Amino acid sequence: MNAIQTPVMLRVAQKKIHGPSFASLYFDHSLEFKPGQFVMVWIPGLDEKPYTISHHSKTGFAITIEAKGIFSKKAVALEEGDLVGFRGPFGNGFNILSSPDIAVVAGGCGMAPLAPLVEALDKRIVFIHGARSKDFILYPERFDTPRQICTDDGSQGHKGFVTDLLEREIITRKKAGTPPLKMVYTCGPEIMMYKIFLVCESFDIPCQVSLERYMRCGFGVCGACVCGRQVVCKDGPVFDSKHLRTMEDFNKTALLKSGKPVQLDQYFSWRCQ
Amino acid sequence: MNAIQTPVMLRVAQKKIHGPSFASLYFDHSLEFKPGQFVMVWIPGLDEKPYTISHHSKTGFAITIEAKGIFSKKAVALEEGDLVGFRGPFGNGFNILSSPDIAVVAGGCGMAPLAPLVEALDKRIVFIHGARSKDFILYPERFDTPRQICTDDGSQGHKGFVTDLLEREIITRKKAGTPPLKMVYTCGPEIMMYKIFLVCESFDIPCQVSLERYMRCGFGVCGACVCGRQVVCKDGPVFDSKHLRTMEDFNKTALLKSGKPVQLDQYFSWRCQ
Amino acid sequence: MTLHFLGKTLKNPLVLASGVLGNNKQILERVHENGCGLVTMKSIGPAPRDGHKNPTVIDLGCGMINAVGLPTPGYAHMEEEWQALETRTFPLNASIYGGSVAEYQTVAKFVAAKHPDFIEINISCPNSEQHGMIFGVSEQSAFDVVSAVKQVIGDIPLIAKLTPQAPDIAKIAKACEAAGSDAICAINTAGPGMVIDIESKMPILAFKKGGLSGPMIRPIAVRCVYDIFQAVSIPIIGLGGVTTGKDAVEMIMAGAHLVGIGSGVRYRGIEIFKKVNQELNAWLCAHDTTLEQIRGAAHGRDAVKNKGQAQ
Amino acid sequence: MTLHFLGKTLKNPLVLASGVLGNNKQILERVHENGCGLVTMKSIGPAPRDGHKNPTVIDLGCGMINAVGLPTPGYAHMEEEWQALETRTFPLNASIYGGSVAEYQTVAKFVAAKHPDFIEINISCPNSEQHGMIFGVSEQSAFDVVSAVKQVIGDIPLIAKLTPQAPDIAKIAKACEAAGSDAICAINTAGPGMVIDIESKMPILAFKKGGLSGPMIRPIAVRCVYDIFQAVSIPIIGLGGVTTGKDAVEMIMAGAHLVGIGSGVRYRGIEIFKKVNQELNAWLCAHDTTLEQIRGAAHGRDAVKNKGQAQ
Ligand SMILES: Cc1cc2nc3c(=O)[nH]c(=O)nc-3n(C[C@H](O)[C@H](O)[C@H](O)COP(=O)(O)OP(=O)(O)OC[C@H]3O[C@@H](n4cnc5c(N)ncnc54)[C@H](O)[C@@H]3O)c2cc1C
Ligand SMILES: Cc1cc2nc3c(=O)[nH]c(=O)nc-3n(C[C@H](O)[C@H](O)[C@H](O)COP(=O)(O)OP(=O)(O)OC[C@H]3O[C@@H](n4cnc5c(N)ncnc54)[C@H](O)[C@@H]3O)c2cc1C
Ligand SMILES: Cc1cc2nc3c(=O)[nH]c(=O)nc-3n(C[C@H](O)[C@H](O)[C@H](O)COP(=O)(O)O)c2cc1C
Ligand SMILES: Cc1cc2nc3c(=O)[nH]c(=O)nc-3n(C[C@H](O)[C@H](O)[C@H](O)COP(=O)(O)O)c2cc1C
Ligand code: FES
Ligand code: FES
Repeated sequence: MNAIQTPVMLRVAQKKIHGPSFASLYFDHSLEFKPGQFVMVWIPGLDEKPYTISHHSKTGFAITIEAKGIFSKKAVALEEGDLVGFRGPFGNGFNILSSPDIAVVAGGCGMAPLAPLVEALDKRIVFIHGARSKDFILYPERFDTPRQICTDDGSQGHKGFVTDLLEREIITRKKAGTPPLKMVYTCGPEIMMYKIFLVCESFDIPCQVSLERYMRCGFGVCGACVCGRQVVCKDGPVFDSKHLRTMEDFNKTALLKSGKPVQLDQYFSWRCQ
Repeated sequence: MNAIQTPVMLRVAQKKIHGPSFASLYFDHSLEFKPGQFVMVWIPGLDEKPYTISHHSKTGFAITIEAKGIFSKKAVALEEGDLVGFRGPFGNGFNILSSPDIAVVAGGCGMAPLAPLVEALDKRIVFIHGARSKDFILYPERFDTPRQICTDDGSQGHKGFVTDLLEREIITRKKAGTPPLKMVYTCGPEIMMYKIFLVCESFDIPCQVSLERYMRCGFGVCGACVCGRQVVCKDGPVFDSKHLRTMEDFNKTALLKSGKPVQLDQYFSWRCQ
Repeated sequence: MTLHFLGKTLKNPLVLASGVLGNNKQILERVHENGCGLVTMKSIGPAPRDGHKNPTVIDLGCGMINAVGLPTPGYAHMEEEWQALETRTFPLNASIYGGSVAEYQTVAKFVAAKHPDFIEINISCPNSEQHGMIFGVSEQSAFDVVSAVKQVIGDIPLIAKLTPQAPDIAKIAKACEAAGSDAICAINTAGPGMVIDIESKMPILAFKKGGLSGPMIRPIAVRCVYDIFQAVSIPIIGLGGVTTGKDAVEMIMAGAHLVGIGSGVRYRGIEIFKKVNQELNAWLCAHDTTLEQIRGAAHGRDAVKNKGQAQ
Repeated sequence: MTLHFLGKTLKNPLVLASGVLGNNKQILERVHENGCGLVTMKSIGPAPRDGHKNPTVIDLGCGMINAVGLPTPGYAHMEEEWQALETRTFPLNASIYGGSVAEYQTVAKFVAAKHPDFIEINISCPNSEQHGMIFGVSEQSAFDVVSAVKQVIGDIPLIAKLTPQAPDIAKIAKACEAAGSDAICAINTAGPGMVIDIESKMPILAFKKGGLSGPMIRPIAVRCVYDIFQAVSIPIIGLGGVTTGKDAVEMIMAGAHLVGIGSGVRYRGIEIFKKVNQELNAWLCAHDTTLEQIRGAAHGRDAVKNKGQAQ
């Protein structure tokens, strides 16, 4: 347990704005880290929320935030030099396979946990990224690994869903007799991840998804983040097919702050009020 | 700080009775240890007192107790299999010199801390042991190092004091032109140690003595054991000439359990009431 | 290690503390499967409540501080959960709270109709009728709330959960016993405490103050259980800082019938229940003794024997 | 870092806690030389007392538990010590206790005639007039003892040392202030706690229960200082679990004027005072700020500004 337990306060070393609603905040602090792990980000006087580590080096790290509600809007409005508190990293991270026969499928801000993963994987993997439109495509210049883009409005790449591209890839491989995908990693809206999971199941391909739930402690005690039998902050946030198959609440319910389980659409609409 | 903090309970593995009033209790437990260090010995329901480690090996240790008051009488009456609690080892221990030109001077039960020291020193040292009478000579068979004995009643060895033997040794060396003593280690009644200290001072020989004061914590917090500016349990129990010179209370006063400073004779008589 | 507690059979003496993981049936079931004899739900309150903003729970290394703020869907808004729990295969302790005696009663009556195996009342909450004073620090308040709840829960055994902030916890326990409580659970979090971040100059918890739990409060919990054991005849769930089998033995020697674990989940995972059971059994075995024989042993043999009569 | 405290000059804001090493002039002097601004004597009582049998002080790793039992030669049997202290070259805080208001008064009057720089009254002792209840848990008892002592000590500043066992420590502090206390020292040990040795089935402390101190009680101490700061205008000695310069900063931000250290001596030696001073200064320097500027900072800027008037 090398994670930070009482918040360590760090100053924003650099801020990069991505398109209309994303920003990355960089911090000069070395963290032990596995792609997929998250930190609890504290803005004193406001609140504390979980964010994935989206960039990681020996000397620093960054988080990437999509401005949605009160907290995230305040977070993207932080300036260089502002103090932010961190606990973590928490959670299990992705189980990393070294093979070119892998797909990474990102939806919107779901790119954040996947970016350090892509950098850790073989350069020949299949890398799919979907977004609302061209402006919302995170890290356009970041990767050596080529990326297939799709947008809801067709403003860049394929017009349509990431699942289309993933299915096409799987079928193409089947037809060509090239090795099938050994793993699909995905993060994005839960409905998207669920569809990816179904596609993978139908083709017998294992997948790993990164879930999001309301969190308090971040270390598996308070129960705020439970999803069925799983404790998202501790057992997850990354879960593999084996777990997903038994998680009744996956793509169905999530607990509100009060502990009340609600349908996912209600959970997300309520949160972003 | 590898010392045991909350008492570890050990069973008496073996008990050896020495003469009319001493017993050694052996325990099968490995302790980190420097000769001169002590442990706090707890007899549940009775009390807890400091005792020097008198035997030490990789797998076990022993303490040697002189039956005096309530606690020590109960301690020497313990049987094999009885449970005793230990905290420690505490204190600084002797600063060990490797040279044959060293004297070790033990008085009575003061042999206890010196025995493991003698075993760690050169076999050619000068080793002097004084006791009331023949029966009170601790560990008659224990040492490879030859020992000069003196008794108060002359029942064995020289009739008289250890200081006589020490002075004789120092003067003999002077006359013979052999190397002078580099260090005198001593433990016994405080008046004896004080006299040894004076002898050493007059011949410019450094010495180390092991003091005894009433103790509570054993680790330098409660202040029960202070002797002038020194905290006996933490800075001592072994003190060298440099410290002894500035310790006004050496051979003068000690604190009672209440914290009241009294003359040493009063301290000891009150204790052994 | 099966044992009986207030007429129910438990597979072992370990209890999941309220507020730790007890948020839905599936996770309660998992905790039970992982070796916990009795699982407690997160405290259920009279009305929906979000609890405090984060940070709410911080690990301090030798324990943690929390001010979660009693989030609850509200007793009347948990229909699906109650339905799911009907088919449970494990004993269930339902923890409840309120801001007034009437609220405790309302929640307790409703919850009793859902047939939990036990009802635990968390009396560490501010008593709105007495200007925010905590129910559990006054004998009268404790007596009032326990008797009121007892009236409306039929034959479901009642457990009163006490706070170490009481000036004399043994007196509160006696008041609860007199009011009809079937058991005592001790202790809730200690303190309260505060941790300040010196860079931002702000208390770290959004609520500023929070309750202390975990290893650092074990001496307080053991003392409370010890005091309560001398004061009452009803059984005690000893809770506070337990993380090992030896800690459980200590709690039992202080007088506990059952041993609760909350923060320990942080330090040894959900498997802590399995591990503590193993360690506890190994210890009993090595010492050729039983739970019954060591219960209250720290009070001396006679104290234990005379306990019943001494009241 | 010289500063003024109740009309006296201290070389820095660190205070040696009562009961830690304060047994004679020479050791007090050594603590002062090692960087302590104000040294406190071990609490002096009305009559000679041996205190409890051992074990009396046990290190639990993240703090310690003690039941030393207030040993004292008795105020009237310390003539040599008083004489020695007359020629002291360091500021001295004399801690006293009693079992009744009259006893406090008797001890205080006698001690005042020995001219310590401050008199600290330890009101965490059982009040014999009120059936063993602790003076410091009742506003009335606290008021009574402080006023009585204040009457007999002339112009020697009075410090009331409070216990965290008070249900509302801020109220006790207010009562002390109203009674004429010149400062508050918070906190005495927390709990009480108990640690049982499971092999012998005995509480480890001979007195069975003991007070908790050291790092594990820091959150409680910080909370108490925070609460007291909001309730009173007199300065506070913040004490409990401090072992580093950052801990001292935290205490000062909670509202402390001076910062006490007791158990910390266990963890970093007598040199802890030097070290904490260095760390505190380094922190202030790195943050380009002063003690005055950070005092009470955790209450927010306005809270500190309005403090005086708000009473
Ligand atoms: C493991 C993990 C990793 C994440 N990584 C990222 C990331 O890399 N980038 C990113 O942008 N986001 C990430 N998130 C989401 C992030 O934590 C926030 O939820 C998101 O930024 C929106 O927060 P908000 O407060 O701005 O908006 P909202 O969620 O709309 O918040 C509005 C209000 O609703 C409350 N609220 C929020 N959630 C709940 C809830 N479940 N129940 C009850 N009340 C609620 C809040 O207290 C707030 O006052 C991650 C979440 C998790 C769990
Ligand atoms: C560092 C150190 C090492 C020691 N090593 C050994 C050793 O190896 N072997 C050995 O035999 N002894 C050793 N002693 C002495 C030992 O700790 C006991 O003091 C000794 O055994 C006598 O204890 P007693 O309780 O039997 O008798 P007494 O000391 O006569 O005790 C009688 C009563 O007086 C009380 N009392 C004792 N001392 C004081 C005091 N200073 N003030 C007030 N009340 C007091 C006790 O509580 C007891 O109830 C050592 C002492 C120290 C400090
Ligand atoms: C995060 C957290 C939430 C808690 N919530 C509740 C609660 O809702 N009701 C309750 O009675 N106790 C609650 N408690 C207190 C625990 O049940 C338990 O009494 C306390 O933590 C001491 O046990 P421990 O040291 O094993 O954690 C909570 C404790 C923690 C750490
Ligand atoms: C061994 C010991 C003895 C103590 N004796 C006294 C005492 O005589 N009078 C008093 O007011 N406080 C006494 N205290 C309490 C301390 O002064 C202090 O308030 C408490 O330990 C918290 O501070 P700390 O965490 O820095 O130790 C004692 C504490 C310890 C550990
Ligand atoms: S956030 Fe507390 S258990 Fe997951
Ligand atoms: S015995 Fe406590 S300071 Fe030495």
